[in-house]
Amino acid sequence: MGRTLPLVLFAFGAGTFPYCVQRVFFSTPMERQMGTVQKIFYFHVPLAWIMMLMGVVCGIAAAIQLRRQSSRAEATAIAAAEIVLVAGLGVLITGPIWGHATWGKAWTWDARQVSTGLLWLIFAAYVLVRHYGAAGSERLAAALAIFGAIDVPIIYYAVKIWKTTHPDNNVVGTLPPEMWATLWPCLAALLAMSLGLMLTRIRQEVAEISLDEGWVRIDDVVRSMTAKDDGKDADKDDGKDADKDASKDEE
Amino acid sequence: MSGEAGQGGAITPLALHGVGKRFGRLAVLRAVDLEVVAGEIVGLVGANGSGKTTLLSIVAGLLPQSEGERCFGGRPSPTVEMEHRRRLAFVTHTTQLYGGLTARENLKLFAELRCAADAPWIDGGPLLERLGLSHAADRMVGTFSRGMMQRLALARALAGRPELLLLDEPFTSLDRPGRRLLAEVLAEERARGLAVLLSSHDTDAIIEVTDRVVLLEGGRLIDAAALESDDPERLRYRAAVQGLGLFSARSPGPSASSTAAVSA
Amino acid sequence: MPQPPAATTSLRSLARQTWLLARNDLRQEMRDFELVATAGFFTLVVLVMFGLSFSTLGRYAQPMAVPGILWLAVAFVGSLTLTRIFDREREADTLRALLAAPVHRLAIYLAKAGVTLAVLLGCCAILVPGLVLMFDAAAPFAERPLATFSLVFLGCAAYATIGTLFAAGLSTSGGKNVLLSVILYPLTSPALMFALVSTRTLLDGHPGFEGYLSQLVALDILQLVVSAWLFESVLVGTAGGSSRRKRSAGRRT
Amino acid sequence: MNDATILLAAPTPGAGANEAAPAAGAGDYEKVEGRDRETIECQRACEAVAADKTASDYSHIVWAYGVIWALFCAYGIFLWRRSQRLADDISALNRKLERVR
Repeated sequence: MGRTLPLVLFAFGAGTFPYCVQRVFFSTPMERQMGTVQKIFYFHVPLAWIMMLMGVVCGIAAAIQLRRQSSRAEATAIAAAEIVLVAGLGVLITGPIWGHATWGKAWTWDARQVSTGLLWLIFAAYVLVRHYGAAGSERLAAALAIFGAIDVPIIYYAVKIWKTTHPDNNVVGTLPPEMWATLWPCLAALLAMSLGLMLTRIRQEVAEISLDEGWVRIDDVVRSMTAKDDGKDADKDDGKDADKDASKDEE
Repeated sequence: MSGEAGQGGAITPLALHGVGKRFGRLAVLRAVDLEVVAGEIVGLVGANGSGKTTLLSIVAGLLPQSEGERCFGGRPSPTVEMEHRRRLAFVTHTTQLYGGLTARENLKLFAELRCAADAPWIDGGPLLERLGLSHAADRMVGTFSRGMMQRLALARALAGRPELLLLDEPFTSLDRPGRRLLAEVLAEERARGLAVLLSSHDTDAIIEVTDRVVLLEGGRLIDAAALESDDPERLRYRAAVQGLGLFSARSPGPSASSTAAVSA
Repeated sequence: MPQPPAATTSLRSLARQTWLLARNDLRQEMRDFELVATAGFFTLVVLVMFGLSFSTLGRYAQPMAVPGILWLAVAFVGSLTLTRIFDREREADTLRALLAAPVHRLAIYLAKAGVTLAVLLGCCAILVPGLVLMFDAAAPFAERPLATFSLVFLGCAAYATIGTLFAAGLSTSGGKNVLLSVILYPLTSPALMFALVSTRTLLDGHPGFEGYLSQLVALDILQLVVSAWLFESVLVGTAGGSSRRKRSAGRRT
Repeated sequence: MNDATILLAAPTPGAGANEAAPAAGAGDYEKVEGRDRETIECQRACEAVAADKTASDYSHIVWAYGVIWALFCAYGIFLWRRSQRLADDISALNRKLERVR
């Protein structure tokens, strides 16, 4: 994995992006009913897919984390949940912008809107628990993520039956092939970007865990040295270091 | 000395190999090796925050350790399963009793739960009497004093007839007679073959009841007899351990000789 | 050395322990009625508040509002109940005593979920008649008591299955109870939506009611299985990485 | 808004008449089919509506895309700051390692 893969992904995303823009604005025909706004679609929908995908990834990683205490899986779960949050926020903001332009109303309680919103809330809760929970709540957060992943289809279905009395807004419908042809590069670009970000986050989390270990080890070494030196000086030195560490932690 | 069978085919109820516990970059326990054999009372001394409660919680299976191995009866057990929980009892300094039940009901509830888990039924009545609680057996535990709760928690633990008893700070709220009672009861149970691991920051109290003391300092088990330092607290530990007279006999060569050198 | 118990005996002991733990909770409750009194009163307050807000709704709006009132009230009372039930274990840290004792973890989960369900049903015994009194549209509740009971039972069960898992997890992690609501409301939203739809069909006399009810049953079972499966790992966790797992596989006797 | 419509509605007929008259009077030019006053008016109105729609559409698109990339950038900055912190931590660890040696 290493350092290069995220960079490659970022480079790929950055390279594909101008092509996407070119395709979206110049090569793809205008949608007849909605006109220019429909072009939001090419980033909105891939982001929604990425969000769902990352939600499921987070759930699976959390299950692995619970089963075999893998810190790598834990890091993956955290990173995936944060991508869900970012992508979900993108979806939830661009959706109403699109809705405002076409329907004149930003939030229509459309089944997709509601289910996306609920899913986003679950992963927001995950991030909150991870951030504010006490020691030991990482397992609780993992359970939350697992339920979130299971809820991806359930919520969609639930909202759908909950909406049965309302007219169905079939927004995406069937797409002509040239629109699909534009959608794919956009999906690729966004996926590359979010995967790159996720890998970076995973790397950071793993680095943080090994850093923790490093500090513990070094503390061990210092302690064993002071234990060998029976003089008072070693004790003092140790104390100073500990003070420094504490002040660093507070920053 | 290895975790297998001690004298007379008895199995070592508890052995820890390199157990460590970390919360982030805070290492609460580092590579702790500890064995407790049947019929032995081991004292775990250490200042506040030295990791005593964490160690006991790991042994009781309430916390997963970050590294190392925990063995019951010579077998490594990643999780503390039913079979293990039937054989160990844990008395914490929060006494963990239902305040809305009477003393007798508290004992009965746990006896019934054990019974449902295929353990023999043991009547708590005699135990209540032994621990001087028979007069309060039908009072709500919520009205008990701390010391009484402590004794009741001990009664509940012993009612399961465990092979391994974990006591976390058992002296904190006991008065003099209470401590003497605890020492007597522990001695009786030891004769039965009970292994006890008991923690305290009170070095004086622990000497009265234990066979051997280990010192937990900064998350590390320290050969308390070999401590050489000007720190008065450490000296106190060493003096306490030497006063016990048993540790040096059991500890390996170098530390024993250093103890001899110091005492000479 | 006792043999590991066979599947049937362990199932029997699971059932017995579940019963013992549930009885213990109920017995303590019978002594002071603290939970029943507070939860019941809270239900009443919520009911009155909703009544004040929505009593002026017209004939056509009422069938839309009543299911929402019912299940939102259940959600509010449910979070209060869960907090209180685990507070009782937390006051003297008794949940840890149960975890260290030879008790099936599943028994703890099932007992707590059962007690939560019982309290929620008790609150619904206030809620549903109250709604019938306040809103004309809620009359089908009185006309079809069996359907109403099964609906309320299944909805409350869906809430209790998830809620118990997370309330227990929070109470052992020494966590803050604020997080319970943060977790609970998003996670129970599918259950509440299924319950809402079923209630709406019941009130409308829609023929699809049984179909929605059976979907609710499926959701209940799914949530129960997943929560029961996760309960032990959330509360206690397993120690060590995969390498240690391998080492422990080669057992020494 | 009202003023604009009045302005659009009122002077256009006059202007249109003035424009149309010389065009019609000059015999050199062939009369363009449908280039009468109503058609031009209608066309301009249509164009105005379309331009409005396109402008509003474009503003929506700009907002939407801006939001998406702003979010990604914000997350990127968040990650970058984290990595800065990590780097600081690592250098602190290294310093300590040096001292221990």
